Amino acid sequence: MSTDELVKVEGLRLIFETLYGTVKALSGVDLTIKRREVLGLVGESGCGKTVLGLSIIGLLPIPPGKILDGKIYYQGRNLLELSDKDMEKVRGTGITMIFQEPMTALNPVFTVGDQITESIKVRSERSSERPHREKAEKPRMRPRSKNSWSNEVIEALKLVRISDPQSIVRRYPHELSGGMRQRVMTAMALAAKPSLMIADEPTTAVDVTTQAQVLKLMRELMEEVNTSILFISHDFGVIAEISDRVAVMYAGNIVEEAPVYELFESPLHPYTRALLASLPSVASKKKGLEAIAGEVPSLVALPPGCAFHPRCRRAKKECSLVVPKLTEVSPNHKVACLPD
Amino acid sequence: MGLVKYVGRRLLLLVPTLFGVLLMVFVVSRVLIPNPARAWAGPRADEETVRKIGERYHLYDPVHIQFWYYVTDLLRGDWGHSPSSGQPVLKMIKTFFPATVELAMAAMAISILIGVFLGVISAANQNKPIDHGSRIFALFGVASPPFLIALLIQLIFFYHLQLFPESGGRISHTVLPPKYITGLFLVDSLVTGNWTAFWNSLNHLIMPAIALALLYFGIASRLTRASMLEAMRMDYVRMARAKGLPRRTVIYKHALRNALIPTTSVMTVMFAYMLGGSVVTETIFSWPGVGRYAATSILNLEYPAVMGVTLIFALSVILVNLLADILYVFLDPRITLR
Amino acid sequence: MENRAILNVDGLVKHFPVGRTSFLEDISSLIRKSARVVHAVDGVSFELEKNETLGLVGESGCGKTTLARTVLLLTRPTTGRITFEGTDITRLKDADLKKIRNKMQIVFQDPFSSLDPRMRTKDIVTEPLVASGVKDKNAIMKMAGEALESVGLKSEHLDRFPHEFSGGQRQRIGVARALVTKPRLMVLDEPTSSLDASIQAQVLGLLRSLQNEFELSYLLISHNVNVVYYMSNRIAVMYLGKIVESADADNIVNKPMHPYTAALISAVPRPNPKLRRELVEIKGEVPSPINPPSGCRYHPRCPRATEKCALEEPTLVELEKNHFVACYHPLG
Amino acid sequence: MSLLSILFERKELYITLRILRRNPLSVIGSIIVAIFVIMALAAVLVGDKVTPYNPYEIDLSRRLQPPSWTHLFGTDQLGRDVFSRVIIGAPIDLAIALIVVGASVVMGVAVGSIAGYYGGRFDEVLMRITDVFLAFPIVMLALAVSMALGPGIFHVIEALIVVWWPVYARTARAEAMAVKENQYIEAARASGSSNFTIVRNHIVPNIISPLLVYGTLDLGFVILYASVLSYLGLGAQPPQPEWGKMVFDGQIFLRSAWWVPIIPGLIILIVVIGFSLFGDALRDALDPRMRK
Repeated sequence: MSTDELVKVEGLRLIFETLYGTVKALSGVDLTIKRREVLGLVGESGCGKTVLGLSIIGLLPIPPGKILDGKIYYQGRNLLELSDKDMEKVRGTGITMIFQEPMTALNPVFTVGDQITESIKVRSERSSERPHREKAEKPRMRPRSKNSWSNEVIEALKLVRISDPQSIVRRYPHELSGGMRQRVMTAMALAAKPSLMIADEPTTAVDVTTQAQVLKLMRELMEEVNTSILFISHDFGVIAEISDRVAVMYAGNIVEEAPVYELFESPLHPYTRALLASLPSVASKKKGLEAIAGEVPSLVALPPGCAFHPRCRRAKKECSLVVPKLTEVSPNHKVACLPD
Repeated sequence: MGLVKYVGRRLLLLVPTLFGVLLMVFVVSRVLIPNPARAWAGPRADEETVRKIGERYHLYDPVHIQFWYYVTDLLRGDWGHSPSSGQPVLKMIKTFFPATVELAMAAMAISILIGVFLGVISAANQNKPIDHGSRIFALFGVASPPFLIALLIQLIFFYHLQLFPESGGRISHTVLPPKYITGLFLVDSLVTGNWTAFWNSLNHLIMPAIALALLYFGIASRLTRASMLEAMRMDYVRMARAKGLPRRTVIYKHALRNALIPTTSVMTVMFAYMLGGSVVTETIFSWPGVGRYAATSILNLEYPAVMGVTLIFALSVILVNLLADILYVFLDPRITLR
Repeated sequence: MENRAILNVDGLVKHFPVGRTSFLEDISSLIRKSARVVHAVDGVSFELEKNETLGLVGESGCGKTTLARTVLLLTRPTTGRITFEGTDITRLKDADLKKIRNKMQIVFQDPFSSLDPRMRTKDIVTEPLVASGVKDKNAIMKMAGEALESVGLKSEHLDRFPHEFSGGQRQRIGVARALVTKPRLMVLDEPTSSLDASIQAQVLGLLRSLQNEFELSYLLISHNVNVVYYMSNRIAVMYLGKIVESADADNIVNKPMHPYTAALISAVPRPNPKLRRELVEIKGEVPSPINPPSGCRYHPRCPRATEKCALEEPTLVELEKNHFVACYHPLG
Repeated sequence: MSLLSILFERKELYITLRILRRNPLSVIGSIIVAIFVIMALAAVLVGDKVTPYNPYEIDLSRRLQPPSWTHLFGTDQLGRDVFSRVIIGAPIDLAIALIVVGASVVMGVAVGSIAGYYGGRFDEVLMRITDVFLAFPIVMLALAVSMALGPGIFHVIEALIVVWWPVYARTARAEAMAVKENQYIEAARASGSSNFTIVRNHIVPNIISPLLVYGTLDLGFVILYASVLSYLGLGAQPPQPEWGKMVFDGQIFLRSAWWVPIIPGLIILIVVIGFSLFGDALRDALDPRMRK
């Protein structure tokens, strides 16, 4: 693992056993998240992008989930081999996550201040217990005075551009607007100063003007804090706005990975190409949209070979036989498609 | 300030319910009965007494006038008389009611403690043996007829183990009851520092209270478990874990605090069941409360007493409902106190 | 002009009382003498021509969905007139309205909740025919089969239940249900916003070709500027119950004149990192439609707002040909 | 439409059965329910020929005998075979349960679907009325009503329906309100369907299955309450054996012959548990969240 790699997922295969059959949620995912970057993870619903996010942070319910194979490296350790207790210590200060619905992701019965304080406590308890780990059993560190907690809380809220943090700390989530909740959730996640924040569709539940503000905020935050973001979205537009690099997922696999400009300028995988052509936009109005035929395959019954081949215009006979590997075809540009 | 308004609104909402309760008891006690005067007078009364009772309670007047007299009589404190003893029903209820309140409160406390505890344990260990075990335990309670548990407890603890004083009242004959303050022996003896009476009445209370609690803690544990599981599925629980909080904190702080909100609402239901269950439990343990009073009145066909108890039970449930509503405010900040 | 318009909406207002859950609330609002009201639609006028698509775009709470439901008289307007093919339908009795419903249909957003899970496809698709009193069973089934074929499904699908279909297919069934009575006007309420990107294109394409084939007029309602732009001839932008700007689709997107439209357009993320650019400034979030701001409803968030904007409400003015704007300080 | 197709969409039936079979508790529940129903049917169809002894025959020479191979559940104070009396008492309780739950479901669906769909004043009135009913402890209200009506099994049934239907009306109302939020209701209105048609074609079919499941769960509890009423002296009159009454008559022998009161009580407990387990499993199996 090179020094600028923060998280490295290797060959992750994950299934869910359900009554309808075995859901192949991830079938051999390779993914690298670098330090101080926004990696956009894009795909349609049910492609496994959220499952991938949850398995990196270790919050996937197991069972019904089951990891068949693969490794997730973080700080030189394979997270999949950690005990529950050790994984708990990675969360918050190491890897954190924010969710789609800020209304349900904030606990309705605690104030904003209380919830952010928890994150700050997690961080200060861990940094204080590191030098004398043997004495961890000893009496807990006394909480600092209420005021000094509040100061850090206020700082956390200021970071996400909340103009009157003094009044917001005392509010309950239901008293805030959608965009404000979204900011509070981000503040809460960043208060523990994590090195990776997984953002699962964080702007899907808010309006487009609010979304624009949130995206702008996230880009600015990237300049200020030392945190990488794994930004999960179904929206190619949002991904284009926010990401440094992009990984495209289809039916449980990463099919293409490239820097953002290159991906949108010269997409290599037929799925990426077709999808970009099927988005309504200024350019497509006159000539009409090029729809992708067929349906997204069910993860219970994936087609053999490349999962996209039944819908692919360029499919050959081998495509139904061989699962293509994600391979680097030009510097930093990887694609999982059989060469012509 | 908001709280007063909120309680005021709740009280206002009670008005139609109270009216309905009165109307219901009225209908049951005078309209459903084919010959109310006859029934009210008791099975052994002669024609003259029947006629007197009928006139006294306006049972021969048109229904709406009867209702008017019924309500005014109630408000004046005339809840009818027992046909056999001639005792005023309200006086009997006043005598017996504290015992029922004491029993029901003790049983409520026990069943909520057990119920919430088991519900949380179950949810935290979903589908593990401890979960199945506590669910089956709760099911046995809920599915048991009240007389079965009461009889089993008597059989085992009184007859076989002889652990507790054999059934019979709230306090032994040899011990003087504490000075009357609230009518609840435990409270009164505590306040007056009468330890003999305290221990003795506690000894009498514990078995009937457990018998009643065993019947209904399942309602609380079931709901607590369900709402805990519901809460644990919510995003805020995932968020709390993503923040790095230990599993314990997530379950016992974030999830439990939310799960307690619906559990509050079940209190009213449990209380209503307990009052109903007290009719059987009090009878078997000879606990001198309104429940036993109702049961003996049924056997002796004393209608006014049964209707009086029905009414006092409904009024108590309404009161507990109001208390639960107020408790809600403190548990759920989302209740707007407009 | 008159005969070209299939639908004419004039001064439409729809207010809802809020939080009225019990008669006690009624009493308390009587005492306070000010029932709290949501100004969902507050004086909206527009015209829809034959074979045209008018796109209504706006963010949540702007009243676009209420407008759609009111146009179809699924809820009665508070005031205002709706003229459909020359008839003022707001004055029709329920029985007469029933006859007209055949000609105005709706396609819903959610392909899951819009199909009754306990009905077979044939019962779903034929529901409008049965409701309008068609009795001939054979004719009904024939029309259902045709409708299903024109949305790209087959007659053998008629006996299946909704859960046997994918999201895209279900949305096609929803379109077939709207199509079966051969309507003149179709309201499309966010028809693709629950669909995946690759399926969205299929459905949009289908809707476009059906419009040509059956000479349909579409009233398209969406929060998605890209979809509205792709589908519409003209676009009206709504903000807090009012239309703030309406013009040809190209003009709205390329030459917006109302500051809100400009901010909205600039906020739309584009699938092209090269187009990343400075956001047009927009402050805060959409206020509650219960207490809309005075004057121009956008003024608290508008960088160009002056005192006048807070006091007087601007009306829609035709600043350029076919370009209507309700603003004292328009752009451009 | 058969009952099964009301309960389940076609394909779902298979999955439902699989879930039911997977859960051992639901298997136990089903077995208990099956035995109880067979027992009740046999007692009705064949009468006391199905019982090992004549359940009514008094023989003081063998009174209060403990359980043994000759008398599985022992004998009571009049020397009657408790096992035979338990069997012969089964059909009454099953009938009471079916009638009370059936009537409650019908009333609940009728009132609740209309209240939930239309809302407004009717709904308001219904909610206030059910509030009143729910303010009474079930046992107490049923006692008062059945006492007012006079002794007899039919009056117990009437009293239980009086206290039982409001819960169904509220459940049906809540379900109807949820169903009403679906866009297919709006679609039906846009098609010009009348409100009555919508309630009949969309609301009722979609609320009936949760109510039926709830009813299955409830059958046991109706039996439980019927037994409490007869324990307290209302309902079945002697010599008709009824389980609650058998407990009452036998409880004075608790110390000397525990089986006389305890066994009929245990039988009630087992039957209630059976219906609960069965109904619970059915509900879980139909809960879409369980299937993920």
